[in-house]
Amino acid sequence: AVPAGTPAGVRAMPAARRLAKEAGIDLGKIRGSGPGGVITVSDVKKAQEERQVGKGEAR
Amino acid sequence: MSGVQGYDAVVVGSGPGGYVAALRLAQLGRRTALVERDRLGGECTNYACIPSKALLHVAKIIDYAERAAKYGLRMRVESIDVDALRKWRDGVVNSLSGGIKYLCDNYGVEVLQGEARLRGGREVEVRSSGGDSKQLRASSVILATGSTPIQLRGIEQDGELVVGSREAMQLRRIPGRLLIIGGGVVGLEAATLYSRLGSEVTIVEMMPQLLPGADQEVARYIERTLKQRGVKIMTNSKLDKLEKRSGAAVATVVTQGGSTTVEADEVLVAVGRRPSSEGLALIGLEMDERGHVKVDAGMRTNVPGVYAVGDLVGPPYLAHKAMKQGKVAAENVAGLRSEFDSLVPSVIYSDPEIAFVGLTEEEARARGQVVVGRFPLSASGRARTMDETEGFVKVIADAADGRILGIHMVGYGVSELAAEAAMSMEFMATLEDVEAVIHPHPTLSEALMEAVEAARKRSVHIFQK
Amino acid sequence: MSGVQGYDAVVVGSGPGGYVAALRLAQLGRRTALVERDRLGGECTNYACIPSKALLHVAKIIDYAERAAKYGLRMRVESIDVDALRKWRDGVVNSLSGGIKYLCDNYGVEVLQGEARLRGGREVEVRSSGGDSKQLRASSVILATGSTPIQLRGIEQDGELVVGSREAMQLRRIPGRLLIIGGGVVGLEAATLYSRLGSEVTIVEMMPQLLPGADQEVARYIERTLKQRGVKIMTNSKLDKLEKRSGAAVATVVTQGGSTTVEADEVLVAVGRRPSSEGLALIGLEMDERGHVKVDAGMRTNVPGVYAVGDLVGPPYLAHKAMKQGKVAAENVAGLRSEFDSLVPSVIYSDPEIAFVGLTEEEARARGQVVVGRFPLSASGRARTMDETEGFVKVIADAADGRILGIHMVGYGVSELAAEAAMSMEFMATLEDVEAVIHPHPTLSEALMEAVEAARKRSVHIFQK
Ligand SMILES: Cc1cc2nc3c(=O)[nH]c(=O)nc-3n(C[C@H](O)[C@H](O)[C@H](O)COP(=O)(O)OP(=O)(O)OC[C@H]3O[C@@H](n4cnc5c(N)ncnc54)[C@H](O)[C@@H]3O)c2cc1C
Ligand SMILES: Cc1cc2nc3c(=O)[nH]c(=O)nc-3n(C[C@H](O)[C@H](O)[C@H](O)COP(=O)(O)OP(=O)(O)OC[C@H]3O[C@@H](n4cnc5c(N)ncnc54)[C@H](O)[C@@H]3O)c2cc1C
Repeated sequence: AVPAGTPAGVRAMPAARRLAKEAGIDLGKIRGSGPGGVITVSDVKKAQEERQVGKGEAR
Repeated sequence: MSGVQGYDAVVVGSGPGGYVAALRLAQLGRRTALVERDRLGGECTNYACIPSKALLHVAKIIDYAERAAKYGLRMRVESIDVDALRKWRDGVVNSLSGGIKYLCDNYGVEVLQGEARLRGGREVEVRSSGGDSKQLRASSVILATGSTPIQLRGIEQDGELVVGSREAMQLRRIPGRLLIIGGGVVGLEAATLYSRLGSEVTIVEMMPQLLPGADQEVARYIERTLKQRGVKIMTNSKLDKLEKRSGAAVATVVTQGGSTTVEADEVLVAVGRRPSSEGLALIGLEMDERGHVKVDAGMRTNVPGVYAVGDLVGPPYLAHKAMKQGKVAAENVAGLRSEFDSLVPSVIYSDPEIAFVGLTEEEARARGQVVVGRFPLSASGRARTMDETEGFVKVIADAADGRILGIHMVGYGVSELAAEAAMSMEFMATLEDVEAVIHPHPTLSEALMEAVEAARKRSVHIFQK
Repeated sequence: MSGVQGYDAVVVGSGPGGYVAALRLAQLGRRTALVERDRLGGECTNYACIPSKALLHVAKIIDYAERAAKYGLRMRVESIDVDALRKWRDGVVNSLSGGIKYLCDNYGVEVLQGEARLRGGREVEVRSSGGDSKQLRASSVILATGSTPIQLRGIEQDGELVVGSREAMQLRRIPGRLLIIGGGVVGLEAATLYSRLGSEVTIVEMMPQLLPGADQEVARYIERTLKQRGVKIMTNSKLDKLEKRSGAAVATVVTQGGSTTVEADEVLVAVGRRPSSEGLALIGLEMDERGHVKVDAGMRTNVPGVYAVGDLVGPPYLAHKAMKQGKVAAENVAGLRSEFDSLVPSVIYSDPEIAFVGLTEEEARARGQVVVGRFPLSASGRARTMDETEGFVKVIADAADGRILGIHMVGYGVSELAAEAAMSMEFMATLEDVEAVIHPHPTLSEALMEAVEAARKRSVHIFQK
């Protein structure tokens, strides 16, 4: 059923939940751009890119 | 003349825009008056949305009956008692108009019967049919005066031989031959209704397609289907002249090929509507060139304290758009922050029905790379069990990120799928998001999911290479 | 005996779980065999979902006809030709079963007719009715053997006087008096169907409510409605004894008050189903105490390479759940990552229909503070235009953050609202989110929006203090 595994209070679309789970991204740390702050898959993709950029800079 | 009465808000016009605004205002504790010169509920409840759907429902029952032999039901429509049908129709309309009165009474909205005239920003004069008049003063005024049918130049509507949508939906009689000028929503619903009731129907449409502005594939599909059912359709055609000859109308129609005459026992003029905004310029309201009152996202006009909603402020001319705008205006009047920024789905109760939301395929392709998924209702189990296999669902999405851009449907029952389509877009859903939603079996709604899967080349219920 | 044939995957059972798994496998380029001992499409297409809905559609047409006088349609159902009805029903079933064959052929799924037996993890023996057998070997096996009806101890089903759901949905005849044991989904659909066809129907249910497990308010509503339509309903009641006396059945039913006898010309036993998992323990599959094969979210059993989906793995016993699980299993077999984690909406085609998703009001209240919004269909304009005003939509949300926890509906057409309800929950919507979606007017789907507004005490179409 829905949000097993989604942190309490976090709302995310199905595709966003799947991608976050696969990429090991914590939905609780993403700000959603969908209605009422729902996290969309593009929000997760953006977080994924930022994380990669962040890693690059750290190196 | 009685003294000036003060209100927090006065709403002019009790159609879906106005009555909803007034009720929401009362819910928010505002002292509210609702002024209506005709019947509570406006065009929609009394002459348009509701009576048309009631009559179309009965027309559909005739269709079921006519096909029932196929299922082993020996049944016959012996006759149609137009008086009884009209009486039932009236009952439905009256109960809903009465329901609005009940809600106004209970929520404490004061209903004033009469013609409202704005005198300066927030003063409203109400003149009853009896001739006496009242002066109202309010902190805010919401205008919801709706729209009226466009008349064709040089064609007199006598309400008998040449009629408008109101008369058509009153069902005064079933004409032998009905000529419909205009292949928009009203024309298609009237064609569906009267052809079912036994009229020979001809539609004349000026543009190259029915439902100008709608997705072309949808428009072509409904054109073909109506033709198969015996409705004559002339697109790229224009009514040139209308003569009365011994009780019948003789129309001269100019087509691409030349000019033809069409004889009819009734002519329905359904060429569109225009805003009921006469006199509003007097108080300094800004309007567009077609007479729509200009508003911002909060439904505010340029005159402080004056709001406008519904058909009056522009297309789409749809009741649910008017209702939403009525709520937004009321909330802003009451000091809440509210904006009208939702997608407006369209629903047309032809048979098969039509429903859509978002961009057409043409519009979407003009903007960028898209993927398109189609699912025919002939492949739907639910459609088969109801012997209603005409039509399809089409989903258009952004090729790059899968965001849904538009959903277009033709078919039995698709009116009830429009809310889900609108919800998916309101949530900015991607194809994958919708695919994740389990759609119950067997339902027509599965076709929406299958079209979404088809756009990803993975519908299992149609063969895709 | 022919030689061993190798596949990427062998799917056992061609119901919604199995055929969908096989087609998805083929779409993903896997060499796939689908084994079926009976008809393609499984229980659902051939004996359950599809024939029941086809018959119920025709039953609904009878209802329309019987009420049509009210709308001025003089129409009569002169007779029901059961042979013709059955023939049409067969046509619908055959076309859909044939459609699955078409899809298998085109996608390249090899359909093998016969009884499959697992011999060790990934070896499958297929024995045709003719007696010859084939050996298959596959990297992966998907089990989708479905379920079979539970028989009542000591009650012999002769297929004539005492029947199961298959016979009931075959419509061999219209019994004068039909006794239905079990007030679940199958019982309610059969009661709706046969009472419309003219049978006198009695339902005996052991539990205190119909549809055990469903929201109590919904269960009570459908009980009351069916009773008003003349269906006799005995809850808290148990069939104790069934005797045959001169062609009729005499049932002794133990109720709370004591014991009664019910006479019937046909008895339908619809007391639930159990997984078709005989013999699977032999290959070491773990099962629960009721015989369901245990699976993880990827539909993997404890035996490597063996997957299971559908009724076989546990409730809810619903076709769309089986289909989704079939896709998930197929995707995992093909090396994609896929999980079954969606909400499963329920749909029941009684009249009025029932649809729900998420927590019942009782379940939700047991977990925390909730708000509940209800909207009666008598206040729906669309319902009025169709003269179908029975029922309601109920929305349950978290009182703290407005998250929707459950949606329960009874009423005409609510089956088509279930997908939107499921979508709202799958998208983790709050009341406010759903309210922002414009629902077209006039549709039944508006009732869902109004119930959402009612939960926030701001539906304008009902009076709320
Ligand atoms: C045949 C037909 C079928 C339709 N079917 C549908 C449908 O199925 N779904 C849908 O969404 N839309 C439908 N529409 C469109 C829908 O009717 C309109 O969009 C809707 O009525 C607009 O609502 P409104 O509140 O803006 O104004 P209206 O409903 O037009 O109401 C305006 C009201 O204001 C009153 N008024 C005007 N001026 C004054 C004044 N000076 N003083 C006092 N009162 C005044 C009028 O008497 C009227 O009652 C249909 C239209 C037609 C013609
Ligand atoms: C009267 C009735 C009405 C219903 N209506 C609905 C409805 O409207 N909506 C809904 O969602 N659900 C409905 N259901 C439930 C639905 O039918 C089941 O949930 C669904 O069929 C389960 O699908 P499945 O793939 O698990 O198995 P099934 O459909 O049961 O298919 C299993 C198949 O496997 C075959 N099989 C089994 N063992 C072997 C073997 N050893 N070798 C070869 N083949 C084998 C069987 O012959 C069968 O064809 C209804 C059920 C009934 C009884």
